[in-house]
Amino acid sequence: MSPDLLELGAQRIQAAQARTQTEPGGSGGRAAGYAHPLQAGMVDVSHGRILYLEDVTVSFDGFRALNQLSLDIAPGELRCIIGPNGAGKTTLMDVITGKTRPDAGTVYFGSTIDLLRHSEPEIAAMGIGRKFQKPTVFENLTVFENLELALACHKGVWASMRFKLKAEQRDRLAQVLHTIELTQQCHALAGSLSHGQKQWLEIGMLLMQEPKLLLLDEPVAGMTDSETERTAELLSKLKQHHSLIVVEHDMGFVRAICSKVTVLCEGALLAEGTLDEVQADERVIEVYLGR
Amino acid sequence: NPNAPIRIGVLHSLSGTMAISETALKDTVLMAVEEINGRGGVLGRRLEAVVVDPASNWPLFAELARRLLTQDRVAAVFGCWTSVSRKAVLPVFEELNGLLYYPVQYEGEEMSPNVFYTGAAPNQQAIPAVEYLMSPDGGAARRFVLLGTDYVYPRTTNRILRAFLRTRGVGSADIMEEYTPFGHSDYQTIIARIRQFAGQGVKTTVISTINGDSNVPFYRELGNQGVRATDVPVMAFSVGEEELRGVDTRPLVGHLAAWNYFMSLQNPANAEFIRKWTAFARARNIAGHRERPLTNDPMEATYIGINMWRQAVEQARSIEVDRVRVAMRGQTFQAPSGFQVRMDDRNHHLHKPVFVGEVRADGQFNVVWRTRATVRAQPWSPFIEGNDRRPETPQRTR
Amino acid sequence: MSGTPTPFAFRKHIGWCLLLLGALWSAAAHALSPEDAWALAEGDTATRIEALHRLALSDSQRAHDLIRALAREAVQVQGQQVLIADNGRWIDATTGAAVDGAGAVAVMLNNRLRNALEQSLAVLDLFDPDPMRQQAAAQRLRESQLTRPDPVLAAQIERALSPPYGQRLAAPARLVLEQAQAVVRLGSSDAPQRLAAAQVLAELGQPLVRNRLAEQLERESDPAVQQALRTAVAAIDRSLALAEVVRQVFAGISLGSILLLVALGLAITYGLLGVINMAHGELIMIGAYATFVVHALFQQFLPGWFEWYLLAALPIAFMASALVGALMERGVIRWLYGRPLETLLATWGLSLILIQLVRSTFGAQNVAVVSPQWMSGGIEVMSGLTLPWNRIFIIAFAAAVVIGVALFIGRTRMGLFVRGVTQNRSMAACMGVNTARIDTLAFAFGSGIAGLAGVAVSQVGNVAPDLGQQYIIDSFMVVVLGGVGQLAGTVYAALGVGVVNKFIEGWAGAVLAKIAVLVLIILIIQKRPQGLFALKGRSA
Amino acid sequence: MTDMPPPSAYSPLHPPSKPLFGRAGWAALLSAALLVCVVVPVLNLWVPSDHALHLSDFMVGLLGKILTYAICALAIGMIWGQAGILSLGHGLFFALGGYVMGMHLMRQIGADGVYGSALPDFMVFLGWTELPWYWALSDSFLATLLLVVLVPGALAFVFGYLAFRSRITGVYFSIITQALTLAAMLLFFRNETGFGGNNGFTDFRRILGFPLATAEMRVILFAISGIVLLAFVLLARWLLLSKFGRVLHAIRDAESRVMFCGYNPLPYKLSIWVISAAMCGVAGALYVPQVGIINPSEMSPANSIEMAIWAAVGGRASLIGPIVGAFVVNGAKSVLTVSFPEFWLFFLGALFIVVTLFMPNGLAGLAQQAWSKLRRVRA
Amino acid sequence: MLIIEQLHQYYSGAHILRGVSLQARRGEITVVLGRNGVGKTTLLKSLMGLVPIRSGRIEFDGHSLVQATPYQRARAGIGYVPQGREIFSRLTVQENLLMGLATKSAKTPIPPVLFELFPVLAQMSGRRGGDLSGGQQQQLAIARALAAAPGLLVLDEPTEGIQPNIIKDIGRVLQHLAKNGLDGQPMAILLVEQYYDFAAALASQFVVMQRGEVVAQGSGEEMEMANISKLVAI
Ligand SMILES: Nc1ncnc2c1ncn2[C@@H]1O[C@H](COP(=O)(O)OP(=O)(O)OP(=O)(O)O)[C@@H](O)[C@H]1O
Ligand SMILES: Nc1ncnc2c1ncn2[C@@H]1O[C@H](COP(=O)(O)OP(=O)(O)OP(=O)(O)O)[C@@H](O)[C@H]1O
Ligand SMILES: CC(C)C[C@H](N)C(=O)O
Ligand SMILES: [Mg+2]
Ligand SMILES: [Mg+2]
Repeated sequence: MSPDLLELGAQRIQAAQARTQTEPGGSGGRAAGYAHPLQAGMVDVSHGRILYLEDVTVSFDGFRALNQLSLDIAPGELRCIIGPNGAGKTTLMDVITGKTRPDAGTVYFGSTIDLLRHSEPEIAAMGIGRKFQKPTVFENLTVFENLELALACHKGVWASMRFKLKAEQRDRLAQVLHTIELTQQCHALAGSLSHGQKQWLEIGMLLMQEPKLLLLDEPVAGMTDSETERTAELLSKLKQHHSLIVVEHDMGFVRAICSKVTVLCEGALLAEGTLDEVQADERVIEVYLGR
Repeated sequence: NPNAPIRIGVLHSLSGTMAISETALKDTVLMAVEEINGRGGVLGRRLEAVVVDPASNWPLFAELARRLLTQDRVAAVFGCWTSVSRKAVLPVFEELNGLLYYPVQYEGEEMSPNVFYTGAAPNQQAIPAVEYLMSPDGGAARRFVLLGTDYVYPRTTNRILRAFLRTRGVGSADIMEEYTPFGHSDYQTIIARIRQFAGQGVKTTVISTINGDSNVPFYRELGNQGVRATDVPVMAFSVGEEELRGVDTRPLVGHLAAWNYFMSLQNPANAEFIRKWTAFARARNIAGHRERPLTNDPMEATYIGINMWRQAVEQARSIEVDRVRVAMRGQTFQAPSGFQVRMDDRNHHLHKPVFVGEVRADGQFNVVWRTRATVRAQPWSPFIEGNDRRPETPQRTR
Repeated sequence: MSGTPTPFAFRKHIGWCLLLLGALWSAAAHALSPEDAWALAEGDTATRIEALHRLALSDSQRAHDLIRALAREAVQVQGQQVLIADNGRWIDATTGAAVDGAGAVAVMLNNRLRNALEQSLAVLDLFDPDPMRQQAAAQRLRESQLTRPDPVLAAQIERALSPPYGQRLAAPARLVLEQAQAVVRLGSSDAPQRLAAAQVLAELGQPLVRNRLAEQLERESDPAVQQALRTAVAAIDRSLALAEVVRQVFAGISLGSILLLVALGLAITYGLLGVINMAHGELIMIGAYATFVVHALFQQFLPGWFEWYLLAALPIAFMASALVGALMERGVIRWLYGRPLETLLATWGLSLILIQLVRSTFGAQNVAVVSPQWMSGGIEVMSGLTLPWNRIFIIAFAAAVVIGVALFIGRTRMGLFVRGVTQNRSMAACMGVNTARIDTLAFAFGSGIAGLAGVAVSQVGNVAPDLGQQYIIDSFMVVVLGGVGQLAGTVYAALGVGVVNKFIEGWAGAVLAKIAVLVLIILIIQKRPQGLFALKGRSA
Repeated sequence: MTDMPPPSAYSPLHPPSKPLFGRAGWAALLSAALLVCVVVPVLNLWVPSDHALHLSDFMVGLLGKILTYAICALAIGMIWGQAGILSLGHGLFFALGGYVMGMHLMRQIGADGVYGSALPDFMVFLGWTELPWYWALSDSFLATLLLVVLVPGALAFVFGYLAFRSRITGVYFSIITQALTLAAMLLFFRNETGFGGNNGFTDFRRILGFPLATAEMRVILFAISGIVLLAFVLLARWLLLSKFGRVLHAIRDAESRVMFCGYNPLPYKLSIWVISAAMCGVAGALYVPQVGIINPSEMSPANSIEMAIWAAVGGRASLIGPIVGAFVVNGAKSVLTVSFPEFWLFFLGALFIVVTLFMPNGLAGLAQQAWSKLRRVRA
Repeated sequence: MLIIEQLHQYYSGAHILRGVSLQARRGEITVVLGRNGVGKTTLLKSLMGLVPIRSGRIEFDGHSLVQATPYQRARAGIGYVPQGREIFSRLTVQENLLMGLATKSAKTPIPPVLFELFPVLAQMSGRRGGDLSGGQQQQLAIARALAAAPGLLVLDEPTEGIQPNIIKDIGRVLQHLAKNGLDGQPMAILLVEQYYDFAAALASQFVVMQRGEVVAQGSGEEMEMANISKLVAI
């Protein structure tokens, strides 16, 4: 680990100490030291960060898709990321989910899990769900099976062999099907859905996964305005219990869901703030919004 | 039904890797059948050949052997080329008490009551050939490269040859043994090594037990690298007229092969044999042979086999295997090799002459050496330890 | 060709000179007794060799003619009469009179006689007016002096180099002959002579020479000579070691270039079009059979042009395979785009049919494809290292084909369409590309390349109906190792496999080398799951 | 997620999990079992040989052999059809199972061999005086039964682990399986390797003390093969109806997406791969005593390709398809090599082409189509 | 002018398009609206010949296209921007554009205006199409369809994933193209779009689809009045 990272850790520990001293709870009333019991596989968000990136750089044959990007997401936050085409938004998600390895930088999930040390399925199992820019569903499985697969449960081989859908799981499935309005097509093959329906199905799969952190890459692309509204509602509800990162180009949608917006440009942070602040920013208007 | 045709089985691969060699044997059987039928058949009954294609697949050999013996109830089977195919069908023939005529030279170490071996045993081919090479006429070789395809026939033959060479005072420093996989097609390295081994000032020869497809690339590379017969002659045991068909033999003139028959032999029996084959190939429009009919040793052995079987059946006045087997003993036949070959009284192998031939520019062989008389087969090579205790007659083992 | 005439060139010259001699012969003829001629033609080998030596040393031109005729296997006997056959005419060997030899039979030669004949011829040729023949003869003498020192020959060499004769030798032949003499002198009792011989021989980096020098080193007593011998041996060892490495690399590249040729068509039909083309081997086979047919036609109808049949075979083999490929595409594969694994099954079926078709037409056995003369022999690049011409041609041919394919795919509009269509067929159609035509064309092109490979392999291996089976696995291995759809990858993979194979074969034997290469391929794919030249980035 | 409408608002979902077999399925399974265990033995052993219904020994042997092929086809169908992994090297696992069994049978020959030695003939012949270590367990039948599964399984595990860990997929995987089997074949061809070289093992005489070359033994081996096949069908059906099967399908269609759902594809692929390899091993072990020979050409790439072709012809998407394919292709081969020895390749080749062109889902798919059409007509 | 009449299309039994009729005239932008899954993409694919139709008439500039293959339709002058971009992912940007010129003679250069419209393409011309970001790919897809200066441009949700200022540019460009085309000829534009405001701003004609049928149709000015946004939202 680099020295500044050590330093950073020390700062965070201090902050945590300060917090545990002021606010009781957390460790059940016990006076905790800087160590506090961590359940294996649980994300430690006690430091107020569910996702933390620092100085992440990704380059492709010399071209820097991400350039020393740093980012911080709090638990329960919904963050919108906007920025011109090619700014590196999708690449950022690739880095978080383990699909792309950065050339430099650190990526932490909570304050203890170094995501760069984990593989894609491990990261997914820890509770980071993702919706891709281009809808990807299992085309040869039915809608129902797609959702069932995404269902949060033990995902080992042996468990799968003996898996039986429990009643409450079935109810959840039904709920989600309703939410995404695919109850009708429940037993249709996902491959035969239209583009927008696939988008919805993918959101549904994400819901089934019950991730702690959701990454949504252009969730409303190809949806009608009313559907966009519905999605906005849905995300707003989700944000109370989950952390979300949403990438969108639809400003109406961003306005509907979001308090804090990050603007990326050429792989680096251009601006950050509320949508209004950002929309007023000359540079953002210049490169992104247009006049 | 006493007038129904007698069926015989033909078990040669017509497809797969072995088709190159075996197809001609099938046609040889068919030719002999036609000839025999033309003369009134056997015991007054016509012969009918049941041809099947085991497709170079050894389990399929076993399956089809069983089929021939049980479904088609053939009186005898003419077939197999590779030793492994013979090993595969052997249990079937022994179980069902069938009769197999095996027409190809092989490594010996076998003697089944249900097989008649009409090809050469090692002492009817390999040993005389090496003896020739060590003679002044053969170049008085003192150094040997034993080059073969990596499987049982070359390995066994080379084991026997090694032992034999030891008795002739050739030390193991003067023997190089080298194996290539089946279908090996790039002989650059090996031939370079042979040249190196031969370039030490001692007369060196190569004894090739390369088998199958590899021979063409091998000989071509020999020609390429200018390895000439006058410097380093190559003696082959499984290269005959048919195998040379695919090579430009001009650079190979003088390289050698040992067989019990060559197409170039001059004698009336052979002239007749070639004439018949030519006519048959033309009449049946056999691709390849209709333009350029060739005969070779296994074809001759096949021809001998079926004729001896006919004679034995007539002598036994029955097609019953046990009686034919007895009648086969001591059976003789005026073979295309020009000699009268005889089935041994005991060991189910033929007494055969041995020839050494040099490749000619036209792809035929110049016979440069021959045995004076036929040689009795030693299926249990005396150069292999413990073989002196082997029985002289086939034993029933199951 | 090269400074060193090949044995074949050497034989060709004999023919030439014989014509020349034929013109002179009536004047130069000396007596040759029928008994002597008979002794040379028939009888046991030892007596014939004796007669040969006798006749070679005689001054009789007739005797020399007979020896030359024997060497080219043109001597026949009729009754007790010895004849020389020449293009359907015969002359009596002793009288030179034309006779009718219709019933004559050829006399037999064996290797022992051939050896003796060659030596005698070498002595005769040493004073031939043609310097090339002189040199070849000198080389022959040097060789035989190295392999089997022979006092008779040694005396001949001494004599040839000494005054009246010496002047008649051309410089290169003289040099060689001096080397031969050095071999003899190495054993002389005179130390300075030995020293000089050692120095002369050090130049000649052959294993045989090395052995002679080493032998001499063992019994050498004179320290100066010892020293010279030691350096000579060391120098030869060095050059031999170098030659060995060069030879292995060359062998590797040449194996690699064959792999490359056979894989290249597949790199198109499979790499680009995505057809798991199990009949690829059969397309090669068709190319080889096309070569055979062209070869046979030339043999029959254009014997004068036979040497150039390969040039005609190239386009014809290309067209033949391309045509079969086009038919396959139109008839079967066309319906299977987007179902790559199904193509495996269908093309497997096609390959069975093609094999059987060829087997029924041409027979199951090998057919002979004779290489033209200019492809035989080799060039001596350093002492002890001769690179065969046919291998060199194949390497050059492979390079040419690769460049051609790369230009076609990478630089032409058609190539662009091929790549576009193979990546996204329906979009390419929406851009206005006639996809069906491009598909057929591309498949035919890949098949045609396979046909070209067939021309090449017909020059090194056997041509038989199942020829293709032998190459199909290697082809897939190479294409996949290089990275599917990566032409450069295919090239590197083929050459890499070839060279590695040959190096391992050098010390572990062919079987283990093959196994090692396979295991290596498996391991490399572990490291590079998309082949050596995997596309990086999102699109991969 | 809280604010969802209550579930009662919807019609309950039909549970998509199906029973292992429907009634018709069970009936078919039982009748198949009856066929192999009762009907065939009776027709072969007790119906007199001149009776029209008599089933000849030859047929029993042939069917028994094809049954073992069918097991292989099923195994290939499982990984190819269900998990999208095309193996062109399953012949290796088949041969390994065969070799394990072959070794045991070789040992069973005892001193009855040509050389009358306790060692197998080829060892005597190569001048070996004792069994190499890797023959150690070949004496025990029990160990042999275990090894038949373990040897191919273990090799498949190691190979599969490496390959799947490196995310080798698609044709890259197919080709390295082919490289593997080719390497193994070359290795086994070598006489030094100690498995009889080119000739392999043959000349078996008895199993568990009973002679092999009897009609009864043939029927018994046939019946065992049949039962094993049926058992494997059950196993496969169970596996593929579970969520495991659906995950496999998902991996087949979009492996990377599966990872983002939190599944690690490695153990999934690895387990189906090992199961399938072990199945092939068992098939090989059943095959060897029936055909009487095992040699390295079973490992030749062409053999493995052919196995894949059985599955494809029958229809790899279903479980029954590959089995049907094995029967049709091998049955056709058996008939054609005898009836049209010189032309059978034309027929076989044409069969493959016709199946691919006109029956995208193989013969089984065709049957299904016909069946559903029939039902539509009746309805 | 494009005329589609009574188009019926089935996906293995499912009736997707049920008698769709519409017209698109040169110089006009015809917008097709409708919710997800109503068959808009299917309509365009039928028009391009990518999916077989059961019955109906498709006519462009007086020629019937029903029997034509996709490439013949492209040669007849139809440019297509598919949903999901469908870039040739392993061809470079430049080569993608050259593919767009397939109907032209080999020497036709890539029209420079494309790079003016989408400057990012000039920057990335050597990069592989598949490596571009989603929005960049979308721009490339549009440029590719324009390269051959088609008489009819068919766009399936072209704004999807594109940054706002470029959307505005695209709007301007489409309007310009309808009037003047790339080569001065007016162009017919058929635009499928979910982004209502964008659609409304551009539409000269609109068509609303529901369950495979056309349920409303009219000129661009009528859109507000007809309360189309409600119709689409149901
Ligand atoms: N594998 C790659 N090779 C080369 N360049 C790449 C690669 N992956 C991404 N890029 C480049 O990196 C930049 C960032 O791409 P990214 O997909 O992250 O953009 P984005 O912000 O998601 O854009 P959009 O809004 O259009 O989806 C782009 O310019 C893209 O061309
Ligand atoms: N290949 C297919 N096979 C079967 N059904 C299909 C197929 N493609 C699309 N469909 C069905 O056809 C209907 C129309 O699909 P289409 O893609 O045309 O919708 P769309 O109007 O373009 O929707 P979106 O706005 O989401 O892109 C959908 O209900 C879809 O499920
Ligand atoms: C040498 C070969 C022609 C035959 C030999 N019996 C074999 O095993 O293959
Ligand atoms: Mg993006
Ligand atoms: Mg759509």
